[in-house]
Amino acid sequence: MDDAIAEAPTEGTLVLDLDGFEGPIDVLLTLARDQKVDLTRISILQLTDQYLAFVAEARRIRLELAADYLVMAAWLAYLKSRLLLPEKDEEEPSGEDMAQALAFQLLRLEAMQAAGAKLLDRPRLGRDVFARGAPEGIQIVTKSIFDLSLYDLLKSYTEHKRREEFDTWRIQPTELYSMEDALEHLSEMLGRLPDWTSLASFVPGAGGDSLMSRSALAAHFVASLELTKAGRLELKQDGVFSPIYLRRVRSS
Amino acid sequence: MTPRLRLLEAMLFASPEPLDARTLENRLGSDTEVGGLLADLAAHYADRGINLVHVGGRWSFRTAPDLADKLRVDAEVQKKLSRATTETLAIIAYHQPVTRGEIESIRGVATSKGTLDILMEAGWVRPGKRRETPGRPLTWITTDGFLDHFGLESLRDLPNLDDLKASGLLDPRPVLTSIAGGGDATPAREDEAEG
Amino acid sequence: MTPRLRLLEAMLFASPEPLDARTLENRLGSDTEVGGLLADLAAHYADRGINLVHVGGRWSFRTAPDLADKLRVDAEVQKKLSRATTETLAIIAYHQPVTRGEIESIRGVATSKGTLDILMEAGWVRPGKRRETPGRPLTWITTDGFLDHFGLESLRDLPNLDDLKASGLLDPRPVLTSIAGGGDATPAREDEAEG
Repeated sequence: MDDAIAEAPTEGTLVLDLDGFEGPIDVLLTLARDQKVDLTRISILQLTDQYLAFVAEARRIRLELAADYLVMAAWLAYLKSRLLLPEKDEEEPSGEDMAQALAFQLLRLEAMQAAGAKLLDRPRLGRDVFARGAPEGIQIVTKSIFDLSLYDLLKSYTEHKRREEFDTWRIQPTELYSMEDALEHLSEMLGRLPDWTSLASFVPGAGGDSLMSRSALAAHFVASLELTKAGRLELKQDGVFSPIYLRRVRSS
Repeated sequence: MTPRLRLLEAMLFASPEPLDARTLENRLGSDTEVGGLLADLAAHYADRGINLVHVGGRWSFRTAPDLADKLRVDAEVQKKLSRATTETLAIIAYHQPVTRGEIESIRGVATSKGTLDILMEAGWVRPGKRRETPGRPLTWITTDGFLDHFGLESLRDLPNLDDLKASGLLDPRPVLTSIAGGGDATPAREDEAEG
Repeated sequence: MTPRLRLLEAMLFASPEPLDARTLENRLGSDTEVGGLLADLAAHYADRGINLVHVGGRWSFRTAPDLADKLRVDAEVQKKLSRATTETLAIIAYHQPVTRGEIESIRGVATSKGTLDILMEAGWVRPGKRRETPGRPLTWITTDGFLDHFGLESLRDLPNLDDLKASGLLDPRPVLTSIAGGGDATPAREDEAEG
């Protein structure tokens, strides 16, 4: 990135202005241009030295270099070592290949920079050439052709019918004895309790097998637990499945 | 063609509004006899598809007035109908004559403004008689164009509900899995109450 | 001047957008040899202050480019494109369809915000198809507006296109494990291999 700004160095002579660069390849390209030779014959070795010097200088004057610049420096240092040391016969690309690839990148970026400049130099609409200032416009009369088959039409109707058939299906509210009702009922009866009384005797319609009476029993049982927890009621049961008795807590 | 005439032509062409002689003169150089140049230019374009016209003391290019109605381009656009529009058409077809209120009550949703317009534009529905009920609402019926488009001899050829069932389009079996799912919950709650 | 030529002239003149031959043909009648008429019209205007130009496969009247200096006074000053934006535009134009990753590998830097969106806002580039490679990255291509703005008849008329092709600089050659721009990992891996 070109965000590394050249802060005016307090000491030192060389002012590096990174502001003008578009990344490390761009720096390399600028350095290469300074060699004033055909880019295809550029000395990558020489270029590498120049770039490393550039980075060293930037660091010396404590210029904060973006990571890309340092990565490139590391890569070039590696390339340099590959170019200088005798090549081992390996699968890896040779130093020569790497140098060539770098040269290609430089050439390609330069070509794109030149192409961009050429494009911008062309007579441009709205700057150099102008369209008609006040076009009357051509009236475009659009005629719509609607795309609908008989099948689509029938399908739509049947889908509608199907939805309609089940549209009014409503779940009937279930009749259940609520716990709120049971609580109210029990609380009301509490005052009239002389002594242990069976739970079943409070339940309206107890013993019945209807959903309503079963739910009433359940609701009263839960309500009695609730009241016991609240300290208003005592519960007892003599054995498993035997009747449950309850009585009011006597205020001591 | 002189350089000045070329520039004059380009200026008049590019300007978003008509230009008066003085503005043109300022641009071309005060020694220019703009009047003569404008006359030349107007003469050149007199018989062309574009004319140089002088309106309200200012000059401007305009297309030749006699071409006005030819400057229309007819374009055909294929349009797909929305589900709502298709359903509305189907309901009109099967329930006609039907008022907008009835369509809405059958569909269970309000009919948006554009729906009937689109069907009218397609030439498939048209207003019928008013219903002799309070408010005298307009009814909607299908057109001959509707029959043509769908290849029907008459409205009687529209498949009825039995036909639709027989063809499998209207499947009589309920396929509402959501209700089955919801139904499981109720017995479960009862079981809890029991225990 | 034939009636057809007049109408053709008027249509091109009236349209706010360049028109393609087919639209013109539809209007003039399918038996018309529009190509010939357009050539006649272009020839008539070749030396005038207005030219008939062919951009992106469509035709339009434009002021003559050599009058640029004299007309520019009126034109609003256009924002200068940054170097990054110019490079990116060139890369998209010459390498299209091209992914963002490829643009970055050619430029050797990450694409900053305000590059592609500026080009899109200018109406010069737009997303193309996704590349069918892992990650299905979006590609970028230029628009007709790009051709129109830069006065190019087609992409084949891009400056120096043939030279660039011949030199292999437009080949989608993968640069040795992309040296920079997303290639951060590569040198590191090579270092490891070495160590």
